[in-house]
Amino acid sequence: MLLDQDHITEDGEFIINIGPQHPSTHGVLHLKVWLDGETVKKCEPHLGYIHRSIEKMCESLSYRQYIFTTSRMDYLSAHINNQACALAVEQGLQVEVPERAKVIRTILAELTRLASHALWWGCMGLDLGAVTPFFYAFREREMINDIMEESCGARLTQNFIVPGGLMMDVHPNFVQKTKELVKLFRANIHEYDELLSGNVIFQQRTQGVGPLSKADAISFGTSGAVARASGVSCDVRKHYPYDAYDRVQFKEIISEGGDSWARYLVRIEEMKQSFDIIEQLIDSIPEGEIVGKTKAVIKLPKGEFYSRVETARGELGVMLVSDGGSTPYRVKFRSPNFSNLSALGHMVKGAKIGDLVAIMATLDLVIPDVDR
Amino acid sequence: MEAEALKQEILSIEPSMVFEEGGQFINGGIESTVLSALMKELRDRPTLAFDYLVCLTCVDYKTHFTMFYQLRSLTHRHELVIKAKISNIEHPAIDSVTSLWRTADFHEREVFDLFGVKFYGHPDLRRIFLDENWPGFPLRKNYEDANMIEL
Amino acid sequence: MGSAALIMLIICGIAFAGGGILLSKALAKTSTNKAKGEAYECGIPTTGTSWIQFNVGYYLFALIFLVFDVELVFLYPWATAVKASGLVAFIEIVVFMFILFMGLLYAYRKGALKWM
Amino acid sequence: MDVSKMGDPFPGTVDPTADGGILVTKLDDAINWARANSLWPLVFGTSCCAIEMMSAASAKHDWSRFGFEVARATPRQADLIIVAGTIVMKMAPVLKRLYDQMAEPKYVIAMGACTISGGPFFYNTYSVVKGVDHVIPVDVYIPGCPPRPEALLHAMITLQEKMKQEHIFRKPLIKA
Repeated sequence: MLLDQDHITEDGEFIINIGPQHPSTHGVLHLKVWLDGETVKKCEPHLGYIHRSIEKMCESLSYRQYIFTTSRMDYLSAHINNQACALAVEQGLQVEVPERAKVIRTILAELTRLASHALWWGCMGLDLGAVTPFFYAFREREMINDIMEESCGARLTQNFIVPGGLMMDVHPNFVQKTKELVKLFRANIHEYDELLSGNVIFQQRTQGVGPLSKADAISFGTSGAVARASGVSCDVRKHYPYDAYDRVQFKEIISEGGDSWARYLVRIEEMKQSFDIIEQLIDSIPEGEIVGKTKAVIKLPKGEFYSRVETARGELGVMLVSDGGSTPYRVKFRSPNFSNLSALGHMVKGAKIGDLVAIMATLDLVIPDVDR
Repeated sequence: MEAEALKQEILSIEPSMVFEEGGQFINGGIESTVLSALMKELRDRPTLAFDYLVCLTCVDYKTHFTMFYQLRSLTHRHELVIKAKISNIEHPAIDSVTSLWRTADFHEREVFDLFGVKFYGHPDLRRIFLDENWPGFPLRKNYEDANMIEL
Repeated sequence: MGSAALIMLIICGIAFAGGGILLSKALAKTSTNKAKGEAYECGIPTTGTSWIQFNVGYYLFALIFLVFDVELVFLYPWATAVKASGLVAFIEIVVFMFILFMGLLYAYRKGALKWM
Repeated sequence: MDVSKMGDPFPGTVDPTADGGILVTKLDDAINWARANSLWPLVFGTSCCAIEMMSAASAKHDWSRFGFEVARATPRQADLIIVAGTIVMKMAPVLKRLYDQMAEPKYVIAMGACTISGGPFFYNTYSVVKGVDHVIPVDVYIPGCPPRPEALLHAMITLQEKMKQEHIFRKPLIKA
């Protein structure tokens, strides 16, 4: 069979599967890639390898329980996801969240964003062949996990938020530890630049790779650093401030580059903005209650309630349709990764296989957030 | 552009729209048949410029399906939720908006996968999460599954 | 004495390599199943065939590599006896390298070195 | 199995080993010791537990103290699958294929509540496999959602102890 003539001259498509189990897909994303030599003709994501039917499950969970399914969706910004769900329920209940809870929620959200961007930065280096950034990134990430663990009891899925405020008060030396962390992390951020941003090979592998124009970024519905790197101003913390974001001053990082290098720089700058936000809030945590008054069994009035937050990956929207019962009638999570992924097929056309990995690394995908 | 002027402008495009009060956003209810013309106008008219489709999803109200389109204009910063009512339960179908917003491609495939709503004009309508031969549509209210353990 | 050392070398080589294989055959418990024989592609059965027409550029790249690999083979004997062979051999090597460099330049101008 | 008590004299009566005396048992121990201390895990993480596995791999918790350092991307070179995260019905055949394509001797650690019983996704989910032992045989289970990196290290030590009981030459005392 090996050498019969017509078999070899078959001008078939060369399809490879960058499949569910692949180091660069950070989870179980399956990309079917049509290749011509090493350039990618077409790339089609196949999803569903981690579709855990969370939206169906939420229809049978109470308004307090459904919050914690979202920390298993985008587990790198678990706290921010929980914040979104709690805001949706508070929108329906019209309960007044005490100031202390708002400020602590915002500080924990920025700590989560820092931990998520640190892990993204480590894995970005890993994808492009540099192993050391992975260990640098986890040094900071472990410090943030220690702070989270001390106050919330859990490292990754904090489950610290209830509708109306926080489950408990933070640990007494939370403020002290967070200040130390921010000081140390701010001192270490230059290492991040020296290790990857200053590296010529890294620059050549990301500059001009995976261009995404502003019009395409809007049409594909991308959000977060992916959209901001193409010039779209869509930071939910700026345009629709929630919790304590209206009283902090920070810059919305927007770059016009539109390629992987711009997406990389936007995220690094966002980390620096997170330092500023934490420092503005950490000293002025108001005293007082940490949870507003809510009944034991929460029942939302009939209707739809929306909320949206800026997770580390983009805009997470939560839509709660309630029919007056104690469980939501329908829950819809507008996940940022799902839309960011839809732009992958367009950005990758004509790129090399190595560029495909670089583009996916800058998209910073978390696959359970895509599949829900 | 505040809500009232926005509503008048939209009413001028689609008089059959019914606005609901008391929502977080301007909720416009329409029939599913008039959807694509309205959507094209909403996106292309410079005074409205709804160029960002935030989310597209479906809710099964047992008697009818309702498609939710959450639109946002990045230039004017105003938002709108269009609710298109699909009354045919057995074979729900609606026009596709992938020609207007490319993010709708994935969202519509997800709604087709979990609700079974067909989209006319969708370039590649396949199931996005579940296997091709998965029996039934899971997110419908009348979905039964033997190995789904009820709480 | 030279040939005995050579024979000893060959025997030790075979013993070392063969021993390793036999040892692993004896110790390892092997299991065969249908999926084990198939190609591994991230857990998905492969689609399409890999026997398709590739871009000819890859073949040219391989050829150019082969040329310079063989060139290296010629350099080794010269390199070991640089002092003994004197200036004449050095000139020959320079001419040899020059001709090959011309070949490389030609390939470069023809664009065979451009990765596609 | 309390690791610290390994060196104490055997409390019960000592009956002669079934067969294979000093030399063979020593060879068994040597091979088991070599295998136990160089288990290469497969790079396989589906959801949140993978992040805790990465924390176990990084500097603070450092699983390379136990010989797990080299995480291989292909099942051909891996000895151990750490199933970190939920296994869904569409992923089950892929996991089965990966397990089949691994070379003997191979081991499986089921990390996290999702792999033991479907975890938080047990009720009202139509697509989750309720427990990964429906798909592949599991050696060590780790509860937790996600389990701490120390729990993963403890599971690895337990797996190493389990491997040190294996018999390659001498017949097992209890007829399996």
